[in-house]
Order: sequence, then structure tokens, then C-alpha cells
Amino acid sequence: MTGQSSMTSQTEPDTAKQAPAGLGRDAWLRLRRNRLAMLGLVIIAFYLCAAIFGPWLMPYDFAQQDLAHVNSGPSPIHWLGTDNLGRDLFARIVGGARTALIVAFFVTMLSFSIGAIAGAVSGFVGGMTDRTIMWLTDVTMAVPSLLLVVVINTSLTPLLSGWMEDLFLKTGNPMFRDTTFLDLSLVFGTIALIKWPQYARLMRAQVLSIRNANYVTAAIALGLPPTTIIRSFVVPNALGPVIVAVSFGLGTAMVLESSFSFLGIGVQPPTPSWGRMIADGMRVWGAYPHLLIVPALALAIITMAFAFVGDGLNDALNPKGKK
Amino acid sequence: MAFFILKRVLTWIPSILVVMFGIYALAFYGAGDPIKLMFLSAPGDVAYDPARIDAIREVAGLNRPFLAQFGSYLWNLLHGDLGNSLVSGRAVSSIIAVAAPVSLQLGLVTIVVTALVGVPLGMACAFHQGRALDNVVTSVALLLWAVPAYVIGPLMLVSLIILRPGETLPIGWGGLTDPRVILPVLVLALQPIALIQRQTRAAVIDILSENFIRTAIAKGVPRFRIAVDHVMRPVLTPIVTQLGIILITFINGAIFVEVVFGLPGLGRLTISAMTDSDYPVIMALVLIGTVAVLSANLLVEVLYPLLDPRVQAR
Amino acid sequence: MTDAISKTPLLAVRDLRVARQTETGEVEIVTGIDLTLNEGEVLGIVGESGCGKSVSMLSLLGILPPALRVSSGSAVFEGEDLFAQEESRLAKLRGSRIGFVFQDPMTSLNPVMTIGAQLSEPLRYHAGLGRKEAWAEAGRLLLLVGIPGGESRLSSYPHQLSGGMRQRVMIAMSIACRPSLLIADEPTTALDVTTQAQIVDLIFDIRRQFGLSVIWVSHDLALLSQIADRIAVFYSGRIVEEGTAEQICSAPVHPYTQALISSMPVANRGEGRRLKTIDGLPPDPARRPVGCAFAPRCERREARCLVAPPALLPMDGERRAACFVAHDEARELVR
Amino acid sequence: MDNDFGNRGSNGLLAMNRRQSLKLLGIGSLAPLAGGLFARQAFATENDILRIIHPAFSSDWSPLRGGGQSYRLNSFWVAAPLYYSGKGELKPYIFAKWSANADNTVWQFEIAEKARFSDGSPITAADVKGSWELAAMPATKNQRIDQVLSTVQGYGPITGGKATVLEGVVALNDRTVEVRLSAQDPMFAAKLANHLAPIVKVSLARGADGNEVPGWWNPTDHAVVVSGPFVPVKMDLDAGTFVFERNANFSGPAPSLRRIEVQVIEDASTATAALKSGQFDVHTLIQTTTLIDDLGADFLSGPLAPEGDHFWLNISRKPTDDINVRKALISAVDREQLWKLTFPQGPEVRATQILTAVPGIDPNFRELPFDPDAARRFLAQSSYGSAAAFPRINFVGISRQVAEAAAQYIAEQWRTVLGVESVAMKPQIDKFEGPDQNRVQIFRDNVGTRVSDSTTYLRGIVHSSSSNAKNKLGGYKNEQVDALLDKAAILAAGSEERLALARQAQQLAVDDTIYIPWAYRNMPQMAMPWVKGIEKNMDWQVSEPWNVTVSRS
Repeated sequence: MTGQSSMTSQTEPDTAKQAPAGLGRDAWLRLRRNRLAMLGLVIIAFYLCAAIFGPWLMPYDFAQQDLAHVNSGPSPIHWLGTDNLGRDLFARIVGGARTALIVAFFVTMLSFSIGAIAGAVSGFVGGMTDRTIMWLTDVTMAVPSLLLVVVINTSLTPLLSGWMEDLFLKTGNPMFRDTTFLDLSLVFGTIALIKWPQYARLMRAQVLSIRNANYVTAAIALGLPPTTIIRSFVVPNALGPVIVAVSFGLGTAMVLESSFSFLGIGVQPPTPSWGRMIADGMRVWGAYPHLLIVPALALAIITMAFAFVGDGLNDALNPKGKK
Repeated sequence: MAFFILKRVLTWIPSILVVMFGIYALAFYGAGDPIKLMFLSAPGDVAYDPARIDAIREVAGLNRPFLAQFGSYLWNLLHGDLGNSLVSGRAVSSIIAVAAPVSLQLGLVTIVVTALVGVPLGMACAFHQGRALDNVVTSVALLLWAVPAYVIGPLMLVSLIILRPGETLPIGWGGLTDPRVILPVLVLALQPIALIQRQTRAAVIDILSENFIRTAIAKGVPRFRIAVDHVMRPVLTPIVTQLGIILITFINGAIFVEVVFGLPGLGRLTISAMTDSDYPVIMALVLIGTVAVLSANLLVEVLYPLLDPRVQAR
Repeated sequence: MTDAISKTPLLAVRDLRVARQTETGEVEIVTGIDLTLNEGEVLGIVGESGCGKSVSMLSLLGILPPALRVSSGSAVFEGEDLFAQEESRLAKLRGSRIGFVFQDPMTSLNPVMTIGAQLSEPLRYHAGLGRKEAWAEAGRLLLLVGIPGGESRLSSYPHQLSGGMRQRVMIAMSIACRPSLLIADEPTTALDVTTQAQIVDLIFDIRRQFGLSVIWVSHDLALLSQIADRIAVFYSGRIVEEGTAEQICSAPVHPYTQALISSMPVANRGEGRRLKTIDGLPPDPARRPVGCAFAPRCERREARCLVAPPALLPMDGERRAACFVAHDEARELVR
Repeated sequence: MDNDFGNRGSNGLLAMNRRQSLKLLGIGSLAPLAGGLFARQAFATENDILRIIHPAFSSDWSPLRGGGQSYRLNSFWVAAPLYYSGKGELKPYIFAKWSANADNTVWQFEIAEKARFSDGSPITAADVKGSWELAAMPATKNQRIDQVLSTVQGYGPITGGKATVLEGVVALNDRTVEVRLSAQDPMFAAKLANHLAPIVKVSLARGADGNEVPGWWNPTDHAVVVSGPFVPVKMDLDAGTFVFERNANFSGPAPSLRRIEVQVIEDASTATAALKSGQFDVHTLIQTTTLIDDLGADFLSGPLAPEGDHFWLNISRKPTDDINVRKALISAVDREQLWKLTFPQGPEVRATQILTAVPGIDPNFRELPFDPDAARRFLAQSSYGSAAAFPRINFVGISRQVAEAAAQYIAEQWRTVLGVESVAMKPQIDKFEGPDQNRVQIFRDNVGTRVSDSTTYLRGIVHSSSSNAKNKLGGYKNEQVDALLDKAAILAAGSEERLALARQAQQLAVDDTIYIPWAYRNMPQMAMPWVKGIEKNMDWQVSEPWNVTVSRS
């Protein structure tokens, strides 16, 4: 040991005493010291609670129209005011949180699973498969994303919507005529299509670096069973960058959703979406600024929260000097 | 080097073909008939007469099967002909010839502004890590990153009208020397600046913890020279590798900004081509966008060995 | 070597304390160090990882990591107190009067700058040479540290050199301006054994040529016993024993030094003998025992050792030690 | 090491860097700003320039398109055969006189003696014939030519791309045009009083193949000759700037404006602010829900137009194929509330019947009243029984903010009254379910007429031959309605019998519950108070552009 690393062990007195399984705890301790990251976590937790429980706690449904109070400002009856149809802005923001978080969660899950599988296969199998998958990521990443989304959405919406309706007529299952279900599946699909290559590349890089890592070679030499190697060495070591990428991915997925719905692609009214609320607010901001400010802030705050947490996780999981 | 670039460019061809085929098919089968759209999207009492629409389609050459149309599209493309706009009848190449320089100039200025503002800001923040300047700048950058360009753009424009009544509206394009370019560039640069600031800050903090920085201090190199000679250059490497991502951020941002500020660039063309389902124009835009991103990646590959001698030049 | 004592020391460190800022307050990781280095002398510093030896050296140059600060003490070097100097003055001293060789030549050189550019820096900023003159001088320096080719190697990048070569470059850089003090912080740790020997030889060659004083930090007591005039043994932020190399190696009085020596593999000690190990770990600086820091691990621990720390008192001759038991023994010896 | 380098010395570097970065920041941001300050221009206060904001970058400005965003400026630069004044009177323009034979099948039009193009050449009968042929040919993509020429002999072949000559139009001599119709049409002359088929200089506009010369109207690389009061002198399609100057050879009254400048500003907030600040005078079409708050009621003032905006129900799609479902859907919507919610301050007027702003409005018109209980009863009587069996109901044409508000209000009413859960809305008509639109039940669209006549109005909407009935109403055909309208069509314009037949046809059609009435349109001037004489007619055109004056103080 050297003077340099001795300082590290002094900074993190717990590190030395932690077993390898303590990596998560160790990172959590580092994360807990990062005030911004904790703030971000609190905000995300708050939004999450609002998105999950909010709609039941709200005195209003997000589609309910209070025609006696149209375009009203904040008041005791409507805490954040109402929009042009007398719908409670607070209820709509909470509903928008649900949309945004659903999109963020499912899109990230979808694109991550596609990407992770493709990347892992690419990394493990190598050869022609690897080259083909990497070429596909190149191709996907080369097309300007907004263009891709608009083309896909305008062309697939009619087809998909028709199929869904046929399914409804055949099965009678009301899910197939649910507009939100249709819109969301399109949004999931298109954003996942844009985002999977990032995860695929990350996963491939992780697989390659781990496959060649000394500790894995050592574990193989010791004759440990593959499942143990994967559980005890590969997963914990690959997890750090993946968690960071996913936490940033959640934020960008939300921003993407809102810019699409700003353009009129994505979740259709009356299901609230912040991007659409911003678009509507833009048109009347001179007379009713709260209709613009509230959704824009709601979006900005959660985006920042995700960035804080992503940064914090990055610092916590890849501590400087831990080489 | 020239051989390497040529080889690389040749490998683009299949990628581009696949992209174009996909987009063409999507537009052909899904986006709807541009002629019908022309009639159906017009309000009120349009003459929606199937026989007449068929006649118009025939004139426009749109009644042939998909592969025939795509084939002749590619054939014409090989001869440098991008086709004619279905809406205006103008040659797509001449439309692009007007729009591309606008976006290109806008993009270059934005990248320069981004670099000039983002890199020093990021460096300053890294040196002040954890102090007031760092906290303020990093939070503001995050905020700018979090608030989309489509909100900031119009807000800036409207505040300008309110704050400086009598000012010529910064709408339209008069080249880079025209002061109207300031606001769009500013709006366009905000998000990339935030991105670069974060990247630079993180990279500088990383580099500052490197042993060679301690060496440089220990041999008494003045602080300013350390920042310039020892920090700046290694920092460029991670930033340059982000060029492709910055370019995509820029292309997406440009779509909103060009519409808001009335700039006759590719972004605005994208929106109008989309709403009109003008697919010769859409195809050209996809082609340009794809080539731009691929070129950016190639540029990174070419620059990389120059920036980091450890990477072997091919 | 003993005649050096009469002169004014080159460096005199008095009561150096370095504290680390933590959430719960400051923790002293160096708790009062007195050191003297005479001109032309080689002082070895030995100790376990985390004992504060490197931190003490970094503090002399004012290049501590941000969480650390010098909380008290003085370090008089060539008549000026380093801790009282402005940053600009320190920058002038660094690299010109005090050279520093770090342990890890792999990462201590800037990977994207040529050797020549990095070697030229001290020459340009301290000796005021122009770009070309500095470059030429850098070439001569390379020859001096035994890199064949000299100037022709200047445009190489660090990754094109082997570890030993890089350490030679580091040495060339540290002595470029003819400093009077060279601090070598484990300069050979990262190198293989044959290269280690070459580097040690090189530093001693240069020391002879330029009349350098050297502080050599290492955890390798065997190495220090061969090259140092005097050795200071660090334990948990303090010096526990200090004396000539011979005193320390052949007749250590502090139980820790004794334990260190008995844990040393020495060729002539006979085969098949198991090395002695020291049980336990050095204390966490935040939770140091009230008494002697070594007491919990000490085989000769007594009740008083747990009450208050022993002072570093002079023993026989130049030797100083911080141990109640050793003090008693010394007193008995005198009596 | 867990962090960056030396703490004691770092201040030196920081200070240096802060100064440096501030300097860079300063140069980066202040220099162009300073440039902007000096480049500041005082805008002209001349009163002979009209500054127009246009909301869209149209790439096709051909005056022969018969529609599109650019259409709203057509009367500034091309002349029509006849025109309606702002008060709804039919007035001579290119044609000075017109007459028809007894059964209204042959019409003769005499071109005004002094009718001139902007290059001074006379407007001839060949120009009229050529202009109409161009407008009818498929390559021109005119969107509404059938409203003008569909009864002219030879219209079918030319519009179907089979002919290049419109045989029913004959140039008797340089100044006389004879039009032979395939059916009796007492309203033919009135149908010409718009810019759907304006008169252009055929030698400039028509190529050797008989089709329109692309871009002949663009003055960028050649002088453009037109027939209207202003001549385009600069047209930058990409930058969205257009400049028109007074036509010295214009045959009508001399225009009082010297110059018209058009600037495209797409963002409505920016456009509103620019109008409010006085930098622009007129907008060609701006629609925001807060426009009256922002620009005052005068901005939107204008006469009621023969145009209504409604929600049309497609009678051949599920579930609107069932008349009881349609009745339920209509009775469930409080139309008064719908209108109040979407146009709280006007200027649109609440709609009931189809006809508006034309002679023949029915004072005894009956509509299905708003009655939630009745709506539920209708639903129960329908073949569906309840809304649970409904497929998704698709709205299209929900392209504006007000339309969106209206559609959402309707959907919410259906949800609360009838339990309709699944309603989707899309802005464009064909972007919904593919080219066949085979799943759309509700079309939001405006319908109207350019002829001040109730029979013509209704024929374009509920007659089985109309595009509206065929497409949006899903092939709506009521024999009685058709018979009544056919009978009325050949009666003299304005006759009481003609009006009565139209009223009867309207009631019959509305009893088939084919639409949810929403709002009647007016023709808003969309001009700031200092602009006078900018009244618009049923054709969305400034009816007398030569009368437009600007008096900025």
C-alpha cells in the first residue's frame, strides 16, 4: 500500500471493512452524503407518490370540467387554477406526472431490456452477430431522432389504431379501444427504438471489459460455477454504469415524451401530458401565465431531480481515484 | 488517412440504404397519400372527387407500386436528382440548397458559442467545485437543460418585444452578420452549453485528481499554465467524443428554434415537409441528417488520435 | 556524517499537524511531527500505509488534497517558513529548490504531452529559459538520467516509455533546476526489482553530483537501511523512533520498530524461519487510543501506556524514541 | 486521492480562471448584443405601407390553387371575374357586364374595356378561358374549382386529365366570353365572384404542355405580370418575406397603399406581441382563445359570413350508423355551453341550423334539444343499448385550440351522460386512420358558401352529390332532400319558392341528425384599429383591397 491509497482508506473508513456485498451499501452511504442527490431522490419520491396516489386523493378528476371556473387563477377551490375547460390544473399536473413517470419507467425498461439483451449477446457471442448488432445500433443512432419519431408516429398510428380496433371488435376487451393505451404503446415503442442502442453499447462494453477482467479469469481458474461468477462478480461490477445510465435515461425519456406531446405526438387529450399542457399554455400565456408556468416548472423540476440523482449515483458508484 | 476516410464513407452506403428504405416504406404505407392530404387537410368545401384526385396522382407519378417508386427514387438519387417537392413542385435540391447553408451556419456559430461559453464555464466550475460559483452555474445549467428550447425560445422573443418595443423583430435570416441571429443562436446554444458545461466540469474534476496534475504543481508550473497545458487538452477528448450527441441535440433543437424564429433552415423545412407528407423532401432531410451524424462520428474518429496520442491513428 | 549536525539544518519541521475535514469535525492525521534534515543528508521515512508519511511530505509543498490542511507547525527551509509563504512564492520553490519524485511513474506524467514539453516546464518557469533552450537542456537532462538518445526522445509520449524510463524522466524533471532538496515519495514501489536498483543508483549518482539532500519515503526498511543516513519511523501520524540507519536497524528501541525489523525477510537470517507479523491494524485516526497509539498491538504494553501518549524523547546520541518502556530502559542504562 | 489537487494554492488558479472565463463570456455574449443595439432600426411610420403577418411558410403561392394559407392574400394581386363587396353585393370586376339565356344554360360575359395586366397589356377572352382551363387541370391541384366550373360543358374531361381544353368556354371575340353549361344554373355568375379561378396572364402562366408553369408567380428571377391592384416584387419563400407594390396599370380604382410587406411568423404568441407593439398591422389568420384579451374586440370584428363550424356525424360508421345513437350523442351535448366555453367573448355566434348569413334562414327551425335524460333513453333504444359496446369514437379535424376545447367538452359530456369512455382526437383529417378514413365517426369542419344563396349553400353540404355528404357524412343520401334541392337549383335566384324549398330540405336533413351545431363564423378583419377599408367577403378575401388605408399616428 502507498501513501496515496492510504488516504482513500481514511476517507472511507467503512470501505475497508465492508465485504464485497457492501458495494451497494457503500455507494448508498456516499450517495446519502450528496445533498443534491438526496434532494433529487426526495423530489422523485414525491412525484412518484403524487403519480401513484394523487389521482385518488385529488378532489377532482383530471378530465372533470368545472364550467363555473374557467381559466381561473389559483384559488382555495382550485389550488393551481383551472384551464380553458375549467379542469383543475393541480389534478392535471398530477395526472401528467403519472403519464410522465409511466412513460419514463416503461420506455426505460423496454429500451433497456432490448438494449441489454442485444448488447450482452453482442458482447458474448462476438463475430458476425456482434458486427450486425453494432451496425444496427449505428444505423439507428445515425437517423436524427425527432425525424424518426415523427415519421414513425404519423405512419404507424393509423395502422396500429386500426388493428387495435379490430381486436376490440373481435374480443370486446375495452383495453383495445383505450386511447391512452394506444398512444402510450406508440410512445413506448418509438422512444425505445431511439434509445435501445445506447444501452446495447453500454452493455456490450461492460460485457467485454468484464469478460477480460482479472477477477473473472481468477474466478474461472478457481473453478467457480458460472452462475456464481455471474452473480458475485459480473453483475455487481456491471451494475454501476448501468444504474447511472438508467437513472439518466429515465430523465431523458420524460423530456422526450414531453417534446413529442408538445408537437402533438403522443398521449392525446383529455389524458394530461405536460408537453401538451405547455403547448396549450404557450398559446395563452399572455392572459393566463399560470397555464404555462405550472407545467413547465413541473417538468423542469423532475428533470433536474433525475439529473441530480444521476450525478450523485455516478459519483457514488464510480468514486474518483477508485481505479 | 484519406484511404481510411474513403473506406469509412463506403461503409455508410448500406446503412443509408436501409434507413432510406425504411423511411420511404413508412411514408408510403403509413403517412398517407400527399395528394389526398392536400385536399383533406384544407378546411371546408374542397373538391374531394376521387377521379380528380387520381388524375392529380397520375400527373405527380404517385400511382405506381412502392418498389417502382422507390427504385426510380434511388436511380434518380444516383444521378444527383433528389426529385421534386410534391407540394411546390420545386426541385428538392434547390430547396435544400437554400435551407442547408442556413442551418449549417447556424450550427457552426452555435457550436463555437457553445464551446466558448461551455468549456470555460465548466472549467471554472470544476476549479471552484462545491463553492458558490460552481453551485450557481451548475444549477442554472441544469435548469436550462431541463427547460426545453420550445419554451425558452418564444419566451425570449416575447420578452424582447415587451422589453424593447420598437426593436426590429429578430425573425428571419440575414446571414451571420445580421443581429437577428443572436437570439436564435442563444436559444439553440443553451442546451448544448449546459451539456458541455456538465461534461467539461466532470472531465476537469476527473483530470484534476490525476497524478500528473500533482506532478505539474510539484514542479512549480504556474496555475494558469496548468489549466491551459495540462487540463484543457485532455478535457477536449471526452468533449469531442460527444460531438455526435451534441449534433443530435442541435438538430432536434434547431427544429423548434427555426420555426419560432422564422429561419429558413432544414429544421423548419422538416416540420413543413412532415405536415405536408412531402416525402421527397423528407427523404432528402433524412439523408442529410444521417450523413451529418455519420460524418460527426467519423470526425471524432479522425480527431481522436490527434487529441490522445495513446490512441493509435489508423 | 556526524559532522553535519553542527551546521544549520536545511529543513526543520516543528510540530507539524495535518487535519482532515470530516462531517463530524476535524481529525488529525499527522499529530505533531518534528524533523530535521541537514544539508547533504539522506533521511529515510518509514511506516505503514496511512501513517501520515506521504501527507507530511505533501504538506511541505502545499499540495495537500482539499480535505486536508496544515493545522499548526512550521517548516523552515533555507531560512523561510514554508507554511507562511504565499502560494506564488511556494510555486517558485517547487521544482526549483525542492524536487519531488512520486511513486507512480505510470500516472504521474501527462499522457497527452510529450516528454520534452513536460521536461521543459520547470526550466522555462524557474530558470527562465526560452522554448528552444529549454528543449535542448531537456535533452541533456535525459542523457544525464541515463536515457539514451537524449534529445531525440523528447518528442515521445509517456506511453511509449517503460516504467523505469518514465521514473527516470520524473527524476530528470525534479532535478532540472538543481534543487537543494529532493523528496522521493516511494519512487521505486511501482517498479520491478532490477529497475528499482537502477533507480536507486541513479538518484544516488545525482545526489553525489549535485550535493542534494534527500528525504526518501518508503515502507521498505531494508532499502532505507542501505541508503539513508538517518531513519524516522512513523506510526499513526507520529514519529515513534528516529536515529541513524544503523541504530534503527540493528538496535531498535521502540517495540514497533522492533516488530518491523523482525517482520523483515533478511537473507542471512536463516531459512525455514517464519517471519513475525504484527497482530491487529493501525488505529483509525478518528478513534485513536488515549494513550500510546501502538499500545493495543504492543507486546510490552503496560497500564500507563493506555493513559497518555509517551513523548518523543532523546535517547542515546541522535536517537529519539516515544515509548515509556524504552525510556525506562534508557534511564536504567544511564544509571 | 479522492479529490482534486492542492487546496492551499488553488485560489490562484481559480482567480485567474474566473477572470479568464468572465472575459470569454463577456466577449461571447456582449459583443453581438452591442451589435444588436446599434443595428436597432426605427420602423417606418409611413402610412402607405401595410405590414401583414402570415402564419405559414407556404411553398406554393400559385393564385390558381384555390385554397391553402396563401389564398387569403389573393385579392391583393390577382383580379377575379366578379366580386362580392363587403356588404354582399355582386360587383363587376374583370367582367363589366353579364347576361344569360332564358334557361340559364348559356352565359355571356363582357370584359371591361380598360381591363389591363400590370404590364399594360389588355386582358382578353383568351386569358379568361386559359385561366379557367389552368385552374381545372389536375396538375394545378386547385382545391375548389368544382364550385366555379363544375356545370361548364367539358369540365369532366379537363379536370380528369383527359383534355386540355374546356370546351364550354368560348372566346367570341377579344372581349366577350361565352360559357355553355351542362345544366341550368341561375347562380353561375355569382359563382364567379371569388378568387377560386382568378384571371392570370396565360402567356406567362401556361407552359407548352398546357400545364401551369411552376413558379411563374414568383418574381425572384423574372418580372411577374398580374391582374390585381398590387404586383409581387419580392418573394422569398424560404425566408417568408413577400413584398407587393402598387400596380400602376391596375384597371380598377387606384390603390391608396404603395407597398405591402408580408412576413411569416408562425408562433401565435410572437405574432400577437408583434401586432400589439405596432410593428405589424394585419394578420391573415390568427386564432388563439385569448386574442380578444390581447388585441381587443375590434381586431376580430367583421360581418357574419355564410360559414359554420360544426361536428359532422358519419352515418356509415359504427356506432353513428344508428340514428338513436346519433340522437343520444347530440342530445347529450349542451350546445349553448359548448359555444360559451369556446368563444366566451365572441366573435363567433352560436349555431343552430346549417344556414347562416344568406337569404332563406329558417325562423321555425327545430333542433334536437339538450336533454341528458332523453339522451340516455335514445341510447337505451339504440341497437347498442349502452356505450360499453361502442368502439372507440374518433374525432378528426381537431386542429385548433378552440376545436380541441370543443371536442373535449363534447367528449366529457358523453362520458358523464352516456358513459362513453373511449374518444380519440386527431388534428388532420387523413392522418387519422389511413387514407380510407374508414374508422372516423366525427369530422369537425367548417362548411359554407361563396355564393349568397341558401340552395347553393345546402347543395354543397347535404346533397348526396356533395363532397361533404359523400365523405364526411359517409355517403349521406336522402332522396327527398336531393329532390328539393334539385328543384330549387333551377329556380330564379332569390325567389321565394327557391328559399322555401331550401328551408324544407334543411329541416329534413337536420332531422336525420347528422351534425352537432357549434358556431357561425364571421369574417374577421384581423387588423389593428389604424387599418381601415379591410373588410373581407365570403371568399376570405379583402373585398376591395384598393380601399385599404393605414393611418398610424
